Amino acid sequence: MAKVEQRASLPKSDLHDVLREMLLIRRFEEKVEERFRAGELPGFLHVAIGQEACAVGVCRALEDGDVIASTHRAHGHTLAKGTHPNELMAELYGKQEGCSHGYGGSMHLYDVERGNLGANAVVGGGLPQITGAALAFKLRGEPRVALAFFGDGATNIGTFHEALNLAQLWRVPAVFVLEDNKWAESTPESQHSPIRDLSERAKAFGMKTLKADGQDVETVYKTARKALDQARRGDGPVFVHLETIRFTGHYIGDPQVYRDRDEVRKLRQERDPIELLRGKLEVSDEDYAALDAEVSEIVEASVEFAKAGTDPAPEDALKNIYA
Amino acid sequence: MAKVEQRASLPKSDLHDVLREMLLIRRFEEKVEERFRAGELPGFLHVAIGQEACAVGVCRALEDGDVIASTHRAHGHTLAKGTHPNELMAELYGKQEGCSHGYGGSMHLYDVERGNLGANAVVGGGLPQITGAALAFKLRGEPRVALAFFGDGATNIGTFHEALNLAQLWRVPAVFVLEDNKWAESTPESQHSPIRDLSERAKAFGMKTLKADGQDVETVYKTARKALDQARRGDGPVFVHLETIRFTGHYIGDPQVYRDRDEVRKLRQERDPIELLRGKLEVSDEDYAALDAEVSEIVEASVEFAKAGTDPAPEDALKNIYA
Amino acid sequence: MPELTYREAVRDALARAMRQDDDVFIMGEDIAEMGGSMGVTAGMLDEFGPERVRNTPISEMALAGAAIGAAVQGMRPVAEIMYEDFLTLAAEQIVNQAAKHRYMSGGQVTVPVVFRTQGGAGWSPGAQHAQQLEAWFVHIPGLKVVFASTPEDVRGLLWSAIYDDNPVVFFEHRTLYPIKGDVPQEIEAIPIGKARVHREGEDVTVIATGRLVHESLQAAEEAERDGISVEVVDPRTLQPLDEETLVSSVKKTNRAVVAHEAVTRMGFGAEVASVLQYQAFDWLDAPIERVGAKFSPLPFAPVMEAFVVPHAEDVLAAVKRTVGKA
Amino acid sequence: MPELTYREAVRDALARAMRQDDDVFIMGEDIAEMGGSMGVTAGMLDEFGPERVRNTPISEMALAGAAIGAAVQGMRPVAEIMYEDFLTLAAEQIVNQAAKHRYMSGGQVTVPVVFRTQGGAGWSPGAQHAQQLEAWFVHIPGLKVVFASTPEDVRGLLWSAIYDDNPVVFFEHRTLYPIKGDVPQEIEAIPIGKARVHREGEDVTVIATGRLVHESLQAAEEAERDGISVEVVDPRTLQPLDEETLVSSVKKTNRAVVAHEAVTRMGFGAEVASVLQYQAFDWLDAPIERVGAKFSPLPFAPVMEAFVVPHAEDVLAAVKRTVGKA
Ligand SMILES: Cc1ncc(C[n+]2csc(CCOP(=O)(O)OP(=O)(O)O)c2C)c(N)n1
Ligand SMILES: Cc1ncc(C[n+]2csc(CCOP(=O)(O)OP(=O)(O)O)c2C)c(N)n1
Ligand SMILES: [Mg+2]
Ligand SMILES: [Mg+2]
Repeated sequence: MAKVEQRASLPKSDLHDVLREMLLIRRFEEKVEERFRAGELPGFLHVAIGQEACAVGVCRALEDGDVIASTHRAHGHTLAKGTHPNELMAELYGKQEGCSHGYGGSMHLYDVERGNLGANAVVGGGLPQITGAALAFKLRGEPRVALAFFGDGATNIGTFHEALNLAQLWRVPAVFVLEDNKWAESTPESQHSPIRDLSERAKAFGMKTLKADGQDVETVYKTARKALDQARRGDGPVFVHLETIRFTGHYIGDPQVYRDRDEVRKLRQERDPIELLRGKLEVSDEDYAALDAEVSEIVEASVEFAKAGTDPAPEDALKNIYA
Repeated sequence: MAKVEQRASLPKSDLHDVLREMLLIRRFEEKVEERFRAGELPGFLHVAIGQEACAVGVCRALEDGDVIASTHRAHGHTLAKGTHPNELMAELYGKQEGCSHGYGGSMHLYDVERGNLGANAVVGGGLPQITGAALAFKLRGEPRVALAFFGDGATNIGTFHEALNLAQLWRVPAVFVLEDNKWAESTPESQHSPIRDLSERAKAFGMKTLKADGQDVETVYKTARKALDQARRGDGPVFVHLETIRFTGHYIGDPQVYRDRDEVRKLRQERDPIELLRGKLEVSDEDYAALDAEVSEIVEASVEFAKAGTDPAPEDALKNIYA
Repeated sequence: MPELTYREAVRDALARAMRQDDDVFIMGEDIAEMGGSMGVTAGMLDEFGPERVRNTPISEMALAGAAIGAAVQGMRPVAEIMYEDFLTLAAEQIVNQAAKHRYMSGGQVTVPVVFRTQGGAGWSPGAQHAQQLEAWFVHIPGLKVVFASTPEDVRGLLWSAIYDDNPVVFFEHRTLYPIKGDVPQEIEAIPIGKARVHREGEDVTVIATGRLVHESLQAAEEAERDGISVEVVDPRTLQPLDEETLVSSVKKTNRAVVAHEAVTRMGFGAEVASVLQYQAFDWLDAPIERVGAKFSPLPFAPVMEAFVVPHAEDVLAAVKRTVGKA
Repeated sequence: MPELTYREAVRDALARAMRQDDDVFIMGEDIAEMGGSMGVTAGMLDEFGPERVRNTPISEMALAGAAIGAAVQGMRPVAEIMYEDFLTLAAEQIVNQAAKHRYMSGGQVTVPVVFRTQGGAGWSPGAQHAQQLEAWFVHIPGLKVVFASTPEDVRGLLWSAIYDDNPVVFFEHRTLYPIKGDVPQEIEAIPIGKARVHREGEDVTVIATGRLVHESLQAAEEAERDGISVEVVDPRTLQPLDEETLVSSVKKTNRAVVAHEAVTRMGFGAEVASVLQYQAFDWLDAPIERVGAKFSPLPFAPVMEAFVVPHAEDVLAAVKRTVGKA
């Protein structure tokens, strides 16, 4: 997951790397589902299968020093921002070696060294803090950008509106990335928003908006780059609207009684971001199998790593409460 | 303050009544300022001098059974919605005869019988409740509308966005009236909103918006009527954007160090809603003086009434906590 | 006597009220097709339709406020806040609006709204999905606060809450949803403000709420083996508080333990202990013990989580301390 | 020793920190040109400019969150919430975010933010502008909570709060702004977690916060005329709590009164009483008295308002009860 050089679009060699990264996330998420079902993983888990291009395309576009805030659906963002699968898996197993040292869990993944300020289990909770981080960058004259991920459901909560308003008013270097998968848990967009184009909500603050197909990682990358450039230049925050698809349930185990299975199947066949890129790159079956084997091994190794990790001592619970 | 018949615009005879009502509010507010400065009124007081046309124009357009929620700047709304000046003044003096029986005060004026669900001292606090009242009307199939007043400052708080979103999503019979006086306390609109046309914030929810000159009471009336008609018809909520002017400080006693005095003086000269209507109706100086004397007497009497009112017993504080 | 789970008991109260009364409706995030994140309202959409089983967008403030607004118009809405942690988002409406309208209007307004919510540790949800915040609402005059621990209680108390003319914050505990218990054939209102003595005893009174009621009953059994006779009382409603039952129990046993899952510091147990030391001062033979979560956010890793929140053994240890057998 | 008002003392701490440290800045509604609704930040815009004295829109949630976000990046923001009542709007960010980031990240994140706020009755603001909500935040691990009662304390404690690496909720009381007191020439940090003994006494300990410190000192003088010697202690920081000072005072006097303006039920006094009865059980000669607001929202009419909140006479009456002279 090396950082690419800064440019407006990705060369083909990088795209192979991108494919690998997306596949790694996919296999990681599938493994998480499997291990959860096997009863090995505690807590509440949300995978981002189908949304890999958003995480990878956006995070590739970031520069060192940029920071992100993530959501309850955080594994992809976390891997894409550079956390090693071992550390992520270890966290899901509640181990000291985890990226939050066992204190956080799936909904609270942090990796501050790599600019991941934390996943947030409160919908919208991270947004004003991204405004604030960007404010700090602006006050100190640092050429850094703060970026928040969030879902379509999050555009209904007051926090979202307040955070965007403040960011635009103060013209801080922030980017707000909507991963619009058209669902908030079981609630379809038509039941949670009276408008069909959620970009309108950012325009209401005069914020520049960019829209992109969230299944096309190249487009995502280019769009994010553009947004980050504007923000970094000091031209104010940008709202990036990515249309994407949640291929699975809201949480692992969700029976999805509310959703048309055929439609999901069809979307999976036609709009899989990994398959789309693979087709574009014309990766042979053989090469793909080799890639798959490679990332699957990394994922498998992460499980081994996690299982061999150290359980915190019970009393460790009383550490890290205060600085 | 008799209710007019339902029609799209006001006949001249009604306009005289409207003038009288606006002047009554003006004199009432001036009296409140005077009595506050004399040390007679406890608490925290905000007058609406300059904004009389908004209160009167909108409330005239309401029908029996409609309900309103007001703000910290509530005297005008309360009078326009039919509360007798005596009851309002008595409340400001903390008397049992007051419209909230001495429990509420200036920022918590209620008159439920007349459809006033209460002033609210929390900016934005009343808005979701208006959505909820309108929902009740819709669920019960009643041809009633719920209407919220609020200021430009209130359009920044999450509550506002959540309440409008819900109202539009559910297409409830609600009307949201923005009294845009361009100030939130000492903060000019340019310092609290990145956009210049606050209607955009309602459009972001797909809500129908109507804009009007809030100093022209006829226009206000017609606009409110239109909004109420649409809401009552079941065509969903409407956002009414009234541009208005706060002629005084934010609160009584505000030295307004942040504001250009000459500009205020000019606005007062040119844009006084009462003077504008008086000019339009060509009221002679004599008639105007008579009108003024009449309303001033009512206001004076309200002070007498209030002062002669009954102080609650201390232990009354423990009543009305639970039903 | 039919047997219901705690989950079914909640649903039964909601459904019966909705059947008998058009003014009652429910609203919340994902309560319709999905039946709520805990499955409490499963099936209700089919029976009552989307107007009365209203999915809301993610906007806790507006959904709480809309429920209040509808209640003021005479409806009896039951609004679900998916996790107690999100009460922090609706607090303004509950605390400044629902609790105070009646008062500020000098008695003109009635606000018959229920805010149902749930929380609780024991399944590693992490720090933002399992707080126990009931104490906050006990501090707010104008609200009633209920926290039921059994299927019978949760059904009868929810019924009372729905028909109460005041705003009620109604706490459920996630780990209790599957527990079973007998309930009367016909629904019976359980009065708000009456504690329940779950078990009589002579030596120590344990006053417990929510999950800790069950932990305390278990601790009581274990204590009995050591010859300690424990009375277990569940206040059930935290506001109003049935001080009389609590105090008279302690006057009998002369010792008290207060147990809840919430953080001990400034938790509901502090209020109970303060009331008891005041009203039963001369009867107390030992300091009142408080059992609650340690002073920490909830950690994710199961071993740490289990360490932070209290269990039967913590109640037992406290019981033993009060009788000097620690 | 210069004399400052409580208001000036707050301003002095802010201004000195901003002069010495570029990372410190203040934000809040109307804090710039207007100097805040209580005039606390008057004149600061001129000295520090609008980037560091930031007016915000009316959006308590975002302003709290933005302060947190900037703090995580190493700034030391002081965010003003105009009235405590509006903490209900920022509660999510303070409680779920600021308080828990460090913990949930396993120690990676530091959140050196201060939330200044004020409230208090005595001027008929009505029910939504004078609540005292400090107890809520004492219940939340990860936060520190300060409530200072004198110019010297408020300055030294605010200084400590600004330089503390944890989120601090800092309560001021509206009616204290004009009171005057001596402060050291050079600013001295007052450690968070140390109570202050305002007055030594032998018969009863009164533990008071905020405005009630002054009422209690007055009550103590009146009690003295009746031959009752009262010790008055101000914890000053409610979280962490200096239990040692409180407990050792009560072990000396054998009687305790806890006094604050907040509603008694579930107020901070409940926690103090619980700690005292536990740690000083064998020393207590009388039940611990709690003095606080009656169980009611704040009414508007001055006579009712005065009835609801406690005054020196209420403290005095409680003191007398503890010594059996009621
Ligand atoms: C404030 C808040 N309310 C409710 C929830 C419960 N919840 C968790 S995820 C979710 C849906 C979020 O939808 P969206 O923002 O579209 O993200 P997605 O799950 O689609 O990635 C809800 C309601 C929450 N975590 N926070
Ligand atoms: C949530 C909240 N934050 C802050 C305040 C303090 N406050 C009272 S009025 C006001 C300004 C309101 O501005 P606007 O909405 O434009 O109404 P106007 O005063 O102009 O009528 C503020 C900040 C409040 N009452 N509620
Ligand atoms: Mg979504
Ligand atoms: Mg305004």
